[in-house]
Amino acid sequence: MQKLGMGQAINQALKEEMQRDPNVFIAGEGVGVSIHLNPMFPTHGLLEEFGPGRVKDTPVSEAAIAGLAVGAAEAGLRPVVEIMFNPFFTLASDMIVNHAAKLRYLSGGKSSFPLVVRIKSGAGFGAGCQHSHNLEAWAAHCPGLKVVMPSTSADAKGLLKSAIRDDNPVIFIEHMGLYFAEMPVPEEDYLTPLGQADIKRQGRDLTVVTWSGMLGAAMGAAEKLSQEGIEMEVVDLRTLIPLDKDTILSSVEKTGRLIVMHEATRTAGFGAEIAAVVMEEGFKYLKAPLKRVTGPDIPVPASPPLEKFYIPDENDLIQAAQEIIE
Amino acid sequence: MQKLGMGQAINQALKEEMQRDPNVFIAGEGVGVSIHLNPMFPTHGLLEEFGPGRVKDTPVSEAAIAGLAVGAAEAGLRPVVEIMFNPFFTLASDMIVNHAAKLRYLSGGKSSFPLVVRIKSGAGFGAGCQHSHNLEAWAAHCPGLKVVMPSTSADAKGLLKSAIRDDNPVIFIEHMGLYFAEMPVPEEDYLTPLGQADIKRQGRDLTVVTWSGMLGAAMGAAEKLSQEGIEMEVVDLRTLIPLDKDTILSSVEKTGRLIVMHEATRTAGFGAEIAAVVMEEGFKYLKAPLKRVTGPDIPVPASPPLEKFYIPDENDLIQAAQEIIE
Amino acid sequence: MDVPEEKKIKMLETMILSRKFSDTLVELCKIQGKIPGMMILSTGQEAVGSGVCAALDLEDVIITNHRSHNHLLAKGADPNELMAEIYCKKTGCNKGKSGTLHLAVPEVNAPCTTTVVGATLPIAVGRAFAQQYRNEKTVTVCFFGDGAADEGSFHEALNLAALWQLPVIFLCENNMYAGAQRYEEHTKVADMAERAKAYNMPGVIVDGNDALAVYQATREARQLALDGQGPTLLECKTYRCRGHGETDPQHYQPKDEIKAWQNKCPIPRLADTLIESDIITSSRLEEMQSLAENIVQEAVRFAEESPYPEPHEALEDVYV
Amino acid sequence: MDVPEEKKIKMLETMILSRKFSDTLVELCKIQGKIPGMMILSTGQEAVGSGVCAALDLEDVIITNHRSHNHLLAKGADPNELMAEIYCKKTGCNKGKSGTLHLAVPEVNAPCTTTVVGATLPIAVGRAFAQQYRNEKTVTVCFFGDGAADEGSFHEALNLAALWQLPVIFLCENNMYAGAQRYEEHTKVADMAERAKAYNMPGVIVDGNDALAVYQATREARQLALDGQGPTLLECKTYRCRGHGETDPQHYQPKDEIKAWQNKCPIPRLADTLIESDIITSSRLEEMQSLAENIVQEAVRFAEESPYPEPHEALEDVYV
Ligand SMILES: Cc1ncc(C[n+]2csc(CCOP(=O)(O)OP(=O)(O)O)c2C)c(N)n1
Ligand SMILES: Cc1ncc(C[n+]2csc(CCOP(=O)(O)OP(=O)(O)O)c2C)c(N)n1
Ligand SMILES: [Mg+2]
Ligand SMILES: [Mg+2]
Repeated sequence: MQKLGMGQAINQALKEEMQRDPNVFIAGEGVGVSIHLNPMFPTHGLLEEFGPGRVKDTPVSEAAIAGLAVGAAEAGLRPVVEIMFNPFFTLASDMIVNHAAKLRYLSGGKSSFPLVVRIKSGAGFGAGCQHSHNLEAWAAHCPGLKVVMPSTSADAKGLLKSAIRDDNPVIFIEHMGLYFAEMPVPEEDYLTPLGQADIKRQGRDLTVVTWSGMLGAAMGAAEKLSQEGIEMEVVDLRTLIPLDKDTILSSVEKTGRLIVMHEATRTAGFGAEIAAVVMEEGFKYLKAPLKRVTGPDIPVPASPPLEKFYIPDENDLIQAAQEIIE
Repeated sequence: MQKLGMGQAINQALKEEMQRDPNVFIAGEGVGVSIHLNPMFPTHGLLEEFGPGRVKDTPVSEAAIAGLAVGAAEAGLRPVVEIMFNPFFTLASDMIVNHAAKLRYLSGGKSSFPLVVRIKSGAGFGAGCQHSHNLEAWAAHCPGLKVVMPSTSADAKGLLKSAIRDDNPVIFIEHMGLYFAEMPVPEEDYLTPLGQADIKRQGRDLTVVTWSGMLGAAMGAAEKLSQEGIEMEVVDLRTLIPLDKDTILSSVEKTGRLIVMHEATRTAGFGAEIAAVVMEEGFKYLKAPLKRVTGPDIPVPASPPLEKFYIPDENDLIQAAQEIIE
Repeated sequence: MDVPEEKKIKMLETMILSRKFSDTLVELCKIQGKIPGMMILSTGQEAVGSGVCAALDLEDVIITNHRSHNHLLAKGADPNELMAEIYCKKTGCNKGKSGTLHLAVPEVNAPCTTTVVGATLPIAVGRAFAQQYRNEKTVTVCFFGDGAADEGSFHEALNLAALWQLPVIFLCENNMYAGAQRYEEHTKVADMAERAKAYNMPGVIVDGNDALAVYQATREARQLALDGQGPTLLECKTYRCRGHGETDPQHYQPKDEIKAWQNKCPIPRLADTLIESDIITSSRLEEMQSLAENIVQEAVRFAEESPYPEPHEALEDVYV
Repeated sequence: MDVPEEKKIKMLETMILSRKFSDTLVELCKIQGKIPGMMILSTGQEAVGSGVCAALDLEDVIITNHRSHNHLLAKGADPNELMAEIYCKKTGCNKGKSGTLHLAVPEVNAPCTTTVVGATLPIAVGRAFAQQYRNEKTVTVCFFGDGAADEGSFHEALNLAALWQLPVIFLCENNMYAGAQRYEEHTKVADMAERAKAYNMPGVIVDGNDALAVYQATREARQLALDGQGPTLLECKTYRCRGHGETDPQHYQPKDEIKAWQNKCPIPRLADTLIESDIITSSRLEEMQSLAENIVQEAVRFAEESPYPEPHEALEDVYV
């Protein structure tokens, strides 16, 4: 099987969907001509293949980029637009939250908005808090949006293709750290359904629910815990909205113990939602209180030791697992 | 004691703070000359009292309004700016989230940003989802911000005065439904500290944690439940950030049962955070799983029966209370 | 360019209908509990929507804002369904989800109405992009107020539309007020059309109380757009004769200013022109008026008799 | 207006220092793991920051963006603390919280640096508002690029500043690129200064590689601002001689274009003028260069020898 970084997998998904459906186009800052000549990046080479009519470099204008998607989607096109870094979601948020998410409802179901907003995210680049700020919880709090956050290249390809074919607005958040980790990706055209979590590792002693950039740490921790005789089940959420409660709840039913791990800051992060759902619907399964392993409630600092302190890692998870098992 | 609607109480707080400190000014759309000639509104009469130098009507430019606050606060002024309706927070969100909240951190603590952003919120006006969308969970997810949501006129006055004197950026969210409910407000100059929840009613059988527009429903429900012999403790959060965990946890320790009630949509709402905190730190007190009584995961619809369906009410809470007690 | 007679008549008809519609709403919304939400009308501004929409084909698209009733009626929206939606009834064009403020009528290519000031512009850019992408021979008209022209979205949208030469007309309905703010209190630029220069786009000023002038300017901008010459910023100068909404006491609008503009009312102005040039007779005018009266009466009856949506319908239409 | 000799010398000094600082960073950031984050330099654009800041008093404020090093050095920021912050060390001006991108130096009235493109403008409006509110005899200069001039925040900020006649200079550093996009690919307007018309504000174009011209234009705009005549949009035309950041291969920038602009380098240009007009000798120039060399060497040494912050310090400085 081919081995691809997540950027390449996304590239393949974009390419296949653009070949398949002439209504698909991409737009954003540097999606055509880029300051990166790097084939690991998601939109590399698409301009050459599809031309400037379908690969639209835009000015630095996030509201216009998102509005472009809203208007074009209403007309039946399938825009896939890019917001360069997650903190700039703010600048596009009126168009996404008040329009992409709500206009269908406001039309009484007459119009639909089949658009995808791809957002690069994730700390770990020393770029600081105006480039690194995980805001998936914002999107997840807005009915009308779907929210996808893949953690493997194969999932990214299949999920993005599903997102593009979905008739609803989808926020598709990519952790940049995963662009450079090569992983197996099926060659063929396949769809990974939105709304289905994936058990990336079976376990009987406790469950960790995670997504996006944290999967690697979770898998690493699971490996090490296994050596101590603790078997951790790793649930990769993949899509936050729609939320696959069933998979989470059955896992917790089995293990009786739950940790949620995400890179975003703790308070009012999406981990809280998982906690609430499990509390409401799986309380009786719980043998111990849930724990959250998350970024602390601070902006992401630039300096390497500080940034490392910020990003939750294998050790944090192992420690939480040991505590919860006791 | 004087009886004031929340708008009037806010008006009094603004007036007192502007009289006290010449660095305090207010700005926003219609904060001076307004389309409302209504003394129940928060900025009524301030232009006449303080003049156009300190009461600044701005163009319809939310990013500029928030940027005005950020820049002026850095210089040592104490701006109190208004975002007309909560959904327009999106348009100001880059300035608030990436700047007001982060620039102090980015400066290594050299600069500070003593500003207040007042936001009108709340459903119930038939205005639909582009005017009614409760986004407190967004602000609560951004370290660097404090988030205040009063539910009584007296608290509003004391909390706004504290917010204005606080050296951090404070998001102060006002439920418009409370503007018209007259409640006792002490005449004198007093401060209600940020970060302290208030037990609005004592009870031993279960706890409801709520804030802002939902307090009325909670108190009403508590009254009715009491007639059935169920004593519900009503914790009015007042400030979401900093979160007063102690008050919540001691109440849950006492009652063993918890409901969180808010008007915002359910998924990834701030109720989830309360659930997570109690799960993490008060699991052993819980005799039953927590419940959330919230708006459903839909945009706020305009039509009266639909909007009524959206807004959580006394009956929803009573039902949840009865279920949780069983 | 000569305005075809049937277009002139059409404009007059839709203006009269819009006015009758608004005047009826003025009365209805005084009745407590009858019509939920804010009531935002365009009394006195009808030459804009009617002039613009007469210049468009059905396939042309409009994106409109909080002050939309005249635009939508002129574009051909069904008055019954509009009124029922304004009443928040189940039979409304948006099943009561929208109410008066976000009326969406995709059937007449008025698919998105937004009350977020300035938000019409980026959406219109997207809609016009689709027209260009598919090589359609149609344009998009984007309505917005003078206040909206101060929002950042205005700037981003005009820059992008000019850059890509999109077939869009940015229609600034300058009614001299944004909420309680007079034009001079929210910007220093003398004419909003001047802002076109910032994007190297044509900027045109037109008397917004002259339906014929609005029609002609729209036709010209439309032709430019269809010829691949990109967008135009078209500023229609008019006046908000009523308050921002119906609860606004207009305390900040000088009485004599209102009076002066009421005297410039676009409806008698067009009617007189048509009568003087023998396009219609004054009895035809009366017929138009009573026809409009009937349509609006019928719309009110339809709305009144329609049921509210069932509460649980609130859960529908969020996702496809 | 004549430029005082000491100002001319000052400009040359800060330009030479900035260039040395940048050239050193070019080399340092090639060494894996030495300097975290992106490395964004203003090589070839030094006449802008140096010309502007020479025209300002210490009390005047600058708000700057991702390409800030030259602006900050010219404003008088301590090179040691800047370098240490770029190295993300504890002794950096922001204790390692900022790194290279958001350097804040309130001591020299450069209190906010933001990498959100376009975000400098609304903040500068707020800062200038405070100056007006307190009747200070100072101005705020807001730096931003040509790309930033397409953001909505540009528009809102300029409109508000013009409306309130705030003492702010909007300094557009037009280096012909925004990321990989050439100027003509991101806007249709020939000159960004043209956009001033949209706000009824003076718009001025200046040769951004001529420090003296930049100085003079800044002085004039500053005087207008101090006289209560409000903001100016000042466009400095220059060129980004290196990539957007140091990992950018510049594949989209024509080689001969880069070459041609390197030949217009502002530093020899000013040096030659000063030598020709006998303000400095060529040996003084050499002294300046070796002084700059020493300062930068010392800054590197300081940064290298400084410790990183302790991990738990990440928790500090969020709230007062
Ligand atoms: C983003 C945003 N800010 C504020 C408002 C509140 N608001 C509604 S209409 C309006 C004035 C708009 O003025 P203008 O654009 O001139 O349109 P007009 O009402 O005059 O037709 C304001 C401020 C809003 N709806 N959206
Ligand atoms: C809001 C936002 N969008 C995108 C980016 C990514 N980005 C950083 S610099 C840049 C180009 C800016 O160009 P310009 O304003 O001309 O400044 P220059 O880099 O040329 O100095 C972009 C797109 C950003 N930092 N902020
Ligand atoms: Mg107006
Ligand atoms: Mg540039």
